[in-house]
Amino acid sequence: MDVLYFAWVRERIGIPKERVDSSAATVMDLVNELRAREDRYAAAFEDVSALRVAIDQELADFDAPLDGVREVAFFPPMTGG
Amino acid sequence: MDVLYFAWVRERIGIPKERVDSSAATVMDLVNELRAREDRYAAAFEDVSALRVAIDQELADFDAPLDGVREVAFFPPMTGG
Amino acid sequence: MRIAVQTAPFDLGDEAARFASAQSHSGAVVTFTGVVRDVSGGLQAMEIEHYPGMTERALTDIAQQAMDRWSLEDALVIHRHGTLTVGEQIMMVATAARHRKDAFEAAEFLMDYLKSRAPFWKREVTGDGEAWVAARDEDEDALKRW
Amino acid sequence: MRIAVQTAPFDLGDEAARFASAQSHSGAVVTFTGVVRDVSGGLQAMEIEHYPGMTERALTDIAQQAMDRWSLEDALVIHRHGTLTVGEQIMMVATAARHRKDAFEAAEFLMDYLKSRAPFWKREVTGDGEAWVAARDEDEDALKRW
Repeated sequence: MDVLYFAWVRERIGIPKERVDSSAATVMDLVNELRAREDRYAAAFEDVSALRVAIDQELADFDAPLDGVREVAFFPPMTGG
Repeated sequence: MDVLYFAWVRERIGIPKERVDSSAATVMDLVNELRAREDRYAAAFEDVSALRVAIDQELADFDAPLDGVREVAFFPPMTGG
Repeated sequence: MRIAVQTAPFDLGDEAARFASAQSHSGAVVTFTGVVRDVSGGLQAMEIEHYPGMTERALTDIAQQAMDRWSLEDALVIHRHGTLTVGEQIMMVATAARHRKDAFEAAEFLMDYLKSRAPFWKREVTGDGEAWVAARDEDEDALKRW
Repeated sequence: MRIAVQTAPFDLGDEAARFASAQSHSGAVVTFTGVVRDVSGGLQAMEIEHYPGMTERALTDIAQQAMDRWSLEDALVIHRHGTLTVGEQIMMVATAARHRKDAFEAAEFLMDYLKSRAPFWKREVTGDGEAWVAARDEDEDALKRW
């Protein structure tokens, strides 16, 4: 699936988007896989309560299943308007 | 004092403004004096709960005193905006 | 703070743009515009009578109350009188504040007071004749929240 | 209903006038405009990042919710992204309804949801560096009233 990062999550990880081959069952499983990769991921995902996630461009929860998902995005709380 | 009429009060009485010499102590006393004049006044002031009054261009109550007042206006509830 | 009582049409776009660009500290600008609408069909004109002198005083007083009560940088009230046709703009208010909550609340306050406390009276002209618009209980009730 | 996500500036006056004149049944038009402000001094630019694709979906969904929930004739949302300077207009919403209560409430609803549910992120650039704007608890709390 495609994994996207925005705002300071993008800055900490250093890339806006990457292809991730994962068999993670839920968003939180994916977060744990990413955390284990490198320090920059561990830093970005240090506190998931400070993050939001979207699955296929809809806001979702961290316990949401990833079955059949094409795109997951991680970002801080939004500050539009 | 000057007495002004607006909207349907003006239409019923037939004039927008007149000079009234009155020793009425309150607005309600003035209303009763006007009612006694002619049918058109009695018709306009038939139900004062349907009317509003301004004294010297400020909204007031019907029991307000008229001592020193230069201008009294009668009109229906306002419908601006 | 600007209060205008006039027969001439105004341009919502021009007024809104000018008002917003005059603010140097405000992140939030709210405008409300009232337009003549033909609710029951057959409206030929809307005639608006007012009380010269008192109108300006009442609008200034209402706008000053809004400035005192909310953290506003500025407020604008324009209200027309005379004869208007369907689609014409009757009036507008605008508020500018640092935060949107102040700008929204103050604009609603201005509208609620202007509806029931500023001396304007509307008359609808249709093919069947003319009729004064009756005040609505809900407009009077709207004042109670402030 | 129109949703626009763009880097280009927009003209509040033109947009407000065009929106209002397109309505045939609405007596009430409300607009909200957000302007870049320099709260603590020294702001050189405001950079706005967004999530292409999701942004349009989220704004369309929020506007459709407003249309379904209130008696609106129309709604407009314009939101810019990219680099903006102090005084520039960031975004606007507009609502049109027969009654002012619907127009005001729907505009506030649009703003509350757009603030916390549309994927935009602001970064302030000052002489001291750059900092992401933190989400405010009160913006999240504002959603609870709807």
